Amino acid sequence: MTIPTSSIEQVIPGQGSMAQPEPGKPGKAKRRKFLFLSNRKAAAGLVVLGIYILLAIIGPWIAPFDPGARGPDLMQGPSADHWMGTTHLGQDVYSQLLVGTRSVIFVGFVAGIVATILSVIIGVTAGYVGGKTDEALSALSNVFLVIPALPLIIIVTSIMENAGEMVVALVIGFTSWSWNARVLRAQTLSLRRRDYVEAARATGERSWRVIIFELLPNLTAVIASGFVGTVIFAVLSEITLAFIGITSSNTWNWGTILFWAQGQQALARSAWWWFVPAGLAIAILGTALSLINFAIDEFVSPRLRSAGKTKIKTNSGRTVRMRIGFTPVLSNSPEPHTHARPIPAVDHNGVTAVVREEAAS
Amino acid sequence: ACSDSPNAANKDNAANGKAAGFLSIGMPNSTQTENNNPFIGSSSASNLGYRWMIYEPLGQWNNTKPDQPLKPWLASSITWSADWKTVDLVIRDGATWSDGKPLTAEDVVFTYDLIKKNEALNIFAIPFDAITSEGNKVKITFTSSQFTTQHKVIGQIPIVPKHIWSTIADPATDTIKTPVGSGPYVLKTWAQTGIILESRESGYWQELPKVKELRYTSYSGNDTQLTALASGQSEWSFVFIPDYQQTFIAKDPANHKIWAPGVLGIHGLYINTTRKPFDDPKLRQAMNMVINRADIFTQAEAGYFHPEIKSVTGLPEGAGDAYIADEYKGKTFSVDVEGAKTLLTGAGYTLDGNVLKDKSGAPVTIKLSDPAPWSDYQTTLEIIKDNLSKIGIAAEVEKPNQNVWDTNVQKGDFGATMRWTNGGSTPFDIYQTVMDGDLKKPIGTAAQQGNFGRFDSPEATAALKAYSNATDEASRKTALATLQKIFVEQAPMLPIGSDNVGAAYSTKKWVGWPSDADSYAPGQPTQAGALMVVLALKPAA
Amino acid sequence: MTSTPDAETPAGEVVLEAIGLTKHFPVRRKMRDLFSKKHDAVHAVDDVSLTLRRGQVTALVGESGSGKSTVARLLAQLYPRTSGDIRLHGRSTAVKSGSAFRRYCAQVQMIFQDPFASLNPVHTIRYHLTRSLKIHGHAGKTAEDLEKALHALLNRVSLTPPERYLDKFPHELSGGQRQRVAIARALGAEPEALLADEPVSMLDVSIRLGVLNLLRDLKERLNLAILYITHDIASARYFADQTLVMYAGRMVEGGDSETVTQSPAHPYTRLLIDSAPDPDRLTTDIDASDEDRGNGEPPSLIRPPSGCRFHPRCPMAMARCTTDLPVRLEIGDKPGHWAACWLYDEATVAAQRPGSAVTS
Amino acid sequence: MKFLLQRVAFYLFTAWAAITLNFFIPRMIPGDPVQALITKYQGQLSTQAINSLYVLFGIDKDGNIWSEYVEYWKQLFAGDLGLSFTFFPTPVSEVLSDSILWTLMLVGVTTILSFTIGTGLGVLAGWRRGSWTDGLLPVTTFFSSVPYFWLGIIAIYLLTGPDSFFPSGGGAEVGLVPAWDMYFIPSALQHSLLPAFTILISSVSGWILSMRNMMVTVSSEDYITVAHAKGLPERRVALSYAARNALLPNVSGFALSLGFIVGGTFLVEIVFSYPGIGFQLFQALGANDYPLMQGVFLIITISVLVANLLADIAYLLLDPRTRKEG
Amino acid sequence: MSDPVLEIKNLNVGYGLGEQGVRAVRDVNLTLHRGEVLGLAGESGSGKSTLAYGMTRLLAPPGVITGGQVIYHPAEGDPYDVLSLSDDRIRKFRWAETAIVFQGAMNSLNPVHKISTQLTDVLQAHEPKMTESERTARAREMLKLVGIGPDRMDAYPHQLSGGMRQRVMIGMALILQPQVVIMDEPTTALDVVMQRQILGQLIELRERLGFSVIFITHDLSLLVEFSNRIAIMYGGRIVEEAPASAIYKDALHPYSKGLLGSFPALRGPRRELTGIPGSPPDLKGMPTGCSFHPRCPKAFDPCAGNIPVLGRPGTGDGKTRSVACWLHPTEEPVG
Ligand SMILES: Nc1ncnc2c1ncn2[C@@H]1O[C@H](COP(=O)(O)OP(=O)(O)OP(=O)(O)O)[C@@H](O)[C@H]1O
Ligand SMILES: Nc1ncnc2c1ncn2[C@@H]1O[C@H](COP(=O)(O)OP(=O)(O)OP(=O)(O)O)[C@@H](O)[C@H]1O
Ligand SMILES: [Mg+2]
Ligand SMILES: [Mg+2]
Repeated sequence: MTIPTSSIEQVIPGQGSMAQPEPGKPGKAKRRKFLFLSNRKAAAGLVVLGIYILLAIIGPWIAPFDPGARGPDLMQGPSADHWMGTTHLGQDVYSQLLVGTRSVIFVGFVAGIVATILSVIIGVTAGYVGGKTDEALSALSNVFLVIPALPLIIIVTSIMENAGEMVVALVIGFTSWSWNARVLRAQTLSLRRRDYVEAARATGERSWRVIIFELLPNLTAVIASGFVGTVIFAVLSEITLAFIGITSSNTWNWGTILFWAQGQQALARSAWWWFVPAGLAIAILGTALSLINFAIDEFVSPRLRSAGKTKIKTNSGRTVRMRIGFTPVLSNSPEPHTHARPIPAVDHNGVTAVVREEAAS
Repeated sequence: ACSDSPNAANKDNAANGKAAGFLSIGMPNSTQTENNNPFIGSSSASNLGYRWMIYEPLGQWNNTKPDQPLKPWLASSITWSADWKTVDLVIRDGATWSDGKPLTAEDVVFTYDLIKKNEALNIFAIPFDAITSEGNKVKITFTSSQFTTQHKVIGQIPIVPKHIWSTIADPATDTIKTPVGSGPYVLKTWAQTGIILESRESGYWQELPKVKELRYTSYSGNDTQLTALASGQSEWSFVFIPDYQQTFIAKDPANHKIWAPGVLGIHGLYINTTRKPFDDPKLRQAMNMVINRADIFTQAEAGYFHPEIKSVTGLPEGAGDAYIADEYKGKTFSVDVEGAKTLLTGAGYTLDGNVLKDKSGAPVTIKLSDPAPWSDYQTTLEIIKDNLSKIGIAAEVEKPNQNVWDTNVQKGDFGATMRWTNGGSTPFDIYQTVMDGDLKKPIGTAAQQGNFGRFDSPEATAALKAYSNATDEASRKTALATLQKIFVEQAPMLPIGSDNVGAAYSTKKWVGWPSDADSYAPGQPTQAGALMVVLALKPAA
Repeated sequence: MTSTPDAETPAGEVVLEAIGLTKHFPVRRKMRDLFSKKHDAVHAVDDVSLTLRRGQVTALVGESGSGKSTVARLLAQLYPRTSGDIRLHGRSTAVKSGSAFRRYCAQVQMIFQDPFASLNPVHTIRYHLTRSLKIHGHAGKTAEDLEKALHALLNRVSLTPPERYLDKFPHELSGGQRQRVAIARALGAEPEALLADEPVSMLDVSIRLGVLNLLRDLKERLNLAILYITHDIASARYFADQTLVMYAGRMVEGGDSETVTQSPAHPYTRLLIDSAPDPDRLTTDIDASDEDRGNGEPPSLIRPPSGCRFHPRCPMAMARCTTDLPVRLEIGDKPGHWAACWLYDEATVAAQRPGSAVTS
Repeated sequence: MKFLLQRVAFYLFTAWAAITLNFFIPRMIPGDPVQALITKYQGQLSTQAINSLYVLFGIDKDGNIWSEYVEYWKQLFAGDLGLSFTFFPTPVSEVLSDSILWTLMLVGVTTILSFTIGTGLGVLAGWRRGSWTDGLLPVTTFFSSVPYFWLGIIAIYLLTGPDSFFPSGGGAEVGLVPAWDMYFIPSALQHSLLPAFTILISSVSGWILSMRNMMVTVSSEDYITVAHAKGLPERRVALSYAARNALLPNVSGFALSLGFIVGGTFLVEIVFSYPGIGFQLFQALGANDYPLMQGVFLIITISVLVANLLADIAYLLLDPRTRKEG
Repeated sequence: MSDPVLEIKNLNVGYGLGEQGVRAVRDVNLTLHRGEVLGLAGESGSGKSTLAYGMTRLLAPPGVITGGQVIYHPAEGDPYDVLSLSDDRIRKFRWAETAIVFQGAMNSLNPVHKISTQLTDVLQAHEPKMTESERTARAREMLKLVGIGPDRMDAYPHQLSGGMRQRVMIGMALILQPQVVIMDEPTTALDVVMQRQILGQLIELRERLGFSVIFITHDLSLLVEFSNRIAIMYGGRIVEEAPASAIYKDALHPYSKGLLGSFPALRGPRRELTGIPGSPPDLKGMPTGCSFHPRCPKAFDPCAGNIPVLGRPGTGDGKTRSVACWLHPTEEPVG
């Protein structure tokens, strides 16, 4: 796997962005929380993720067949009975996919939660406490960063007697926190110097309250992005492990489907229906999670957000492309916008003929 | 600069239209490092099988016809004593090493001495006693009967030149960069991407092969090997091909061929006989009766790979036919759910709806386990699970990883598992792996050699001893009949399929491959007998 | 708001006092220092003494980097000090955290320079103020008590009607309003001393005055002792009773605000005042080569100049200035007006001509 | 200078800790290499071989793990990584040196390509917002979310075949010996195309995205406006001002990703049966080949650390702000 | 008064369009004369920077110029509208004719290039015929002009102090000898001593080189001292424009008066400060009529209903100044 390249890390140098107020929306009482949802990427990502979560919950109930049950139709293409065809044993691929969703989502989320909690505890403590503690914790996370995660996961799962989902999730969680911890530490370091943290201290707040109530809420975007990143990594890892047959998971997940498909040479036998859906399911889930991460990035860095709107529509319906360095000129008529004309004389008490209105702004 | 490149020659060959002169052989054995030591099982020479193209044994054994005597090879005659503790060999005249030196009886004595002295090289654990020579005659004595291991002693020990090997400091760890053997081929180039052997110009004791060049490639796994086979990149391999009709044959129906003769080594479901209620032979028998071997053969083994075992004795068709006791001749497995139910109820079990309850009234459940990556075993287990449910046994399939599985099986910590037996030139190895009381270890202690199910039968143990030490055919036959009877009646392991030493090959460029009609040699390119195949190949018309 | 316990105590009582306050920030050691014993440090604040009196505003003026904020943070006990003493009501205090620190906070509160940065963007105004009240036990017992206290606080800083602001987030307020919230938060502790670190420098010209006037009003009504830190000496004249001038971590002049601004004694104060924009001066007057006022850059604080830290820039530098640290000398024009400058040591001036050691 | 020294100390510590972990973790796997070997051959190797194999591998005596650990360090300092079990008796160092070049060539070159292309496209996307480059992101994100073993297998299925230009696997044509000649190089290139393409497709999006985001962030910096105000040609503003600065954070990311080359992409090597180091690791895992596992881990650890060091140095070179005078 | 170099005619600049859009600069008319220093003052958000960036088309997205003209009178040749120049021509125009010094010098200099590079690349772009050594010589000369030793040529921006960086920017602005230099709060980040030094230098250079300056700040007292004429902005409009002394002594617009009353004076008698009540207007919901009227102490009926137009007031020195306030009825509009 390549390293997660969420741009959150890159936002750190910019720093300010996170604490910056929303420009241009003072009057609205619309809370920042809902603002996040108004991002199209976030909305799309969350909707897709929601569907997956729903399937994870109800999948096993709505699956038309027992995913492991053998059936009479072997290696059949998609049909009305078997929407995604059948395997060499006559199992229903669609049911396997549905039932497998739970395991994927479960592992992704458990690993994400474990890694996030670890990274928050380690990263924020290191960043806030500083000194020797920081050095020790940083060294720890660096060691974990250096050890290759996937091989380590493979080894550890093979040590386990019966590496079920929970074990896989925990192992992934325990081995993949270090990157986020580093990011969080850097963020905490920069936040710790912020005035409002100092101000909270100066008001007399205790350290744990400062960390939990002043620092953490401002780290939510980073934490969320780290969480999403770990979920992606965990999902891919679980699937990879299942695909190469390392995990002993007895339950279905998409990796198991791919494992069987590959073991039975599904593609060579033209049984694309066996191989393709699981891969697409992964890709769509991954895309949804990435979209959420983009949205978080944009949310964190207003510069990125406004970067989305590169084309604007004039009142007359013309679109103008924004370019840095060359501000668009809509018209160069020297006519005033407001059609204001001077009024000869006004006596201070008198009434004036009103001739002007603000042009629509 | 290109002319002195090591690749120039190879490429030129191809360019000059001599392309047809080579044979591409592939094995799905993943990456290799250069190691041409013929004694080391993990060397590239062994993994890919080319050691048998360079080094030769004294006699050639045809796995597919195990009851036939070995074909004299470097030894022109092989004579065993009646107690199978002494073998007299006459070394062939005219064989030379690829460096030109003649092959003599001294080389043979040296080779066997080498194995005797190096425990690390004695992979068959052969109990050598004395090894002597006289002229072109060699006499080897053993401390025990070698009846069941004769094919190993004679057919699977490559003879190496004394004048070279006597200078090697540690024959167990030397990688033999320039192998010198008596075989028709010499190593031309060794590269990660492929290993090329070329035919000797002269000095071989038989007619030189038609195939001028052998190109060995090690593919990362079954799927890549299959892709290479299907595309014709590989012309000869031994690999599991799911749905071979479609994925392999159909790519070139005229030339792509599969041949999978069974041998005396089987795969079956080992049952942990210490666990209740599976310590009851009746229950095991009933289980044996419901397993649908045909389904397993077609669905898990792609209809060819582990040939279906039909005889109730567990002996494979063809290779095993000669050994089946009269009592069981013609007795074959058939799925008989009703019969199994009757058997069970007769033995005190009750079928409550679709749950089988044992005598104490507890439902009968079993855990089937095998490592996840072995998809044929996994499929088999899925089918067995389904079959067992017919008689109310609830089975659960577990997929521990390979290390865990291995340890558990050896320690007896499993319910039932698909596993193989050792293979050999007689049914001895099969029955020994399953029933030998000498190999049995208490639960919790690793039984490395066999009897994983802790099958306890002094009778079988005695019969095994009697068989291997017998000095006459009749007592062997009796012992074997006893073994078969115990195996059938006690069902310590439910045989499913046999090993095969076949091949997937292409007749596009080369013909003369072994087949059912003419199974003159094993088809698997890593077997010692593969040389017989190569020597038999002729260019396609 | 509840009444300040000792509101009757006479104005002028010393609340907070700093004596010889010194803060050196260690500089990360470089390779070549590994073998030398010397530890480099930023001499951010050296030997600073000041007193904050009840009902009075003391201004601390100085250019950027002169150590003003460091003084404030030392006084707020946010940094441990290198040496010197801080006395609260005459008692020496050194607290780092825990309840002692909170007791100290209850009496000494700080307002930060940047109202945009000193309020946590994720919390409402209500949260900020409630915390301040709760920590110091002024929240009362019931929810109504709390609500009352909150209203009182906001009323005090003229954010009326309070309910319009309580549930807003900081970003929904203007800069001036935010700074008022920050002040209200400080007042929630009912402190006796307020340390205001450039409280208006980030605010718009038109609303600065409002905040300053509010602070002045609080000083008068609550009898607060206020430390007003600024780089704008004109606002010190307008707002503060006393003015202290800092240069490169040291106090160089102090006294009554009007005196310090109208008849500055120290050459640095003069430079500062001359440099301030003066609408009355005409464009044409500008003389780019104002050598007599002093030029150049502020000194390095890691290796501060010996003697008087201003001497490399001082147009009046004398030989003694380059070697001896000047002591506080009474000027004599007004009581309490002093400067740390050898120009006011008659013996020195008699021996050495002012300006004789000017380096340029 | 001091900065570097501090980093070096930090690297040494990390290396020690990682190597120690690398020593102990594989030893916790149940089973032993002999069993793994027997199991691997599923009946092709009879159980009688067990004893001879224990003797052969030299693991017939019970050792104390601590003395083994000390021994391991001694060997490490002597540059000896032990003998591999899977490829017995080839020394681990030889196994590694055989395979590392393949990995470096395939994954290394691909990573560099991916970074270069991604950065280039990212610069375009960040600079010319609102043009066709906007469509780039969703597409590449989708591809980057596809597990690349899957992509690889699909690519093999769709693009390889008897008459296809693309070989289905392997590092070069059978029989070619690695050499810098007109036979091997083109063949190696040809064989690397599909795996490289797979890695490229799934990793390029990360670079595009981070470069685009950095470009956007940098584009609104004042000095960009100043560059425009100076009337500089657009290319110069985009490259010398915006991209140059936007590149900085990405360079360290790039260096870091170089460290993940070995550990990160072994599935591609498996799918394409590419004789690289990741594939060796996979085999070592399956065979309980501790010495080889340790060797691969050592390489990974060292490469990550070296990459980190490179990142530090690159930053030092590229960003004058981190260069301290004196 | 001398000839104009830059005439801004009814310039309108906004951020975004439609519902989301705000109009930050509204119908601004302003003339810069040759050789003068024109001060632009106003509180934060009044549109000063938007005006400065807008007239050179340097406004970052989502800024748009919705109308108006910026007529530039070159030293030789016919005047032309800057806003209608093609991209290539505007690139040539920039810096050669109008240079800008921005608020933060640290942020205005590219941190990864040496200052020499940043000085010479202007020359490279605008005067391609110059040789390498000529460029370096010119850059060195400019640095000397702003009092920075040539040994600093190869320094990186972070190696210079804030004041030096700002002087480098000024030197860079003058390197092509432009007619107009726009300075957007060039000294707010500096302390007073440095501020005076730099401004002193600038004024001296202006006298020597004869360019015109638009000087933007919110510090009115600074402007009064340094500029010839001052324009006061409020809510995107110019509300008053007059010679510096006239504003100082007798500001007509109540907002100008308020601004002046917000600065404590350092010299002279301590006067009570009045300040300006209320808070700056929200550009999205501008008050009707005069945008200042909700805060104006002197607001009366017409203020709420009608927008006053900038024009010459009827009072004595009305010829040289203009104001937009209903208290001072205009005689003729400007622009
Ligand atoms: N935490 C710190 N570590 C090291 N040096 C520091 C630290 N805080 C401040 N300094 C240094 O101490 C000196 C004084 O800083 P301080 O912030 O007190 O100045 P100031 O007068 O408040 O300046 P300003 O007007 O810019 O706020 C500066 O040189 C600064 O670089
Ligand atoms: N990117 C933007 N999007 C929307 N509104 C903006 C944007 N940038 C500036 N504005 C608004 O335009 C108005 C004018 O801003 P401008 O920066 O020109 O003010 P200014 O007079 O320069 O203020 P300051 O003294 O703070 O620099 C402000 O009200 C501001 O809120
Ligand atoms: Mg400060
Ligand atoms: Mg501005």
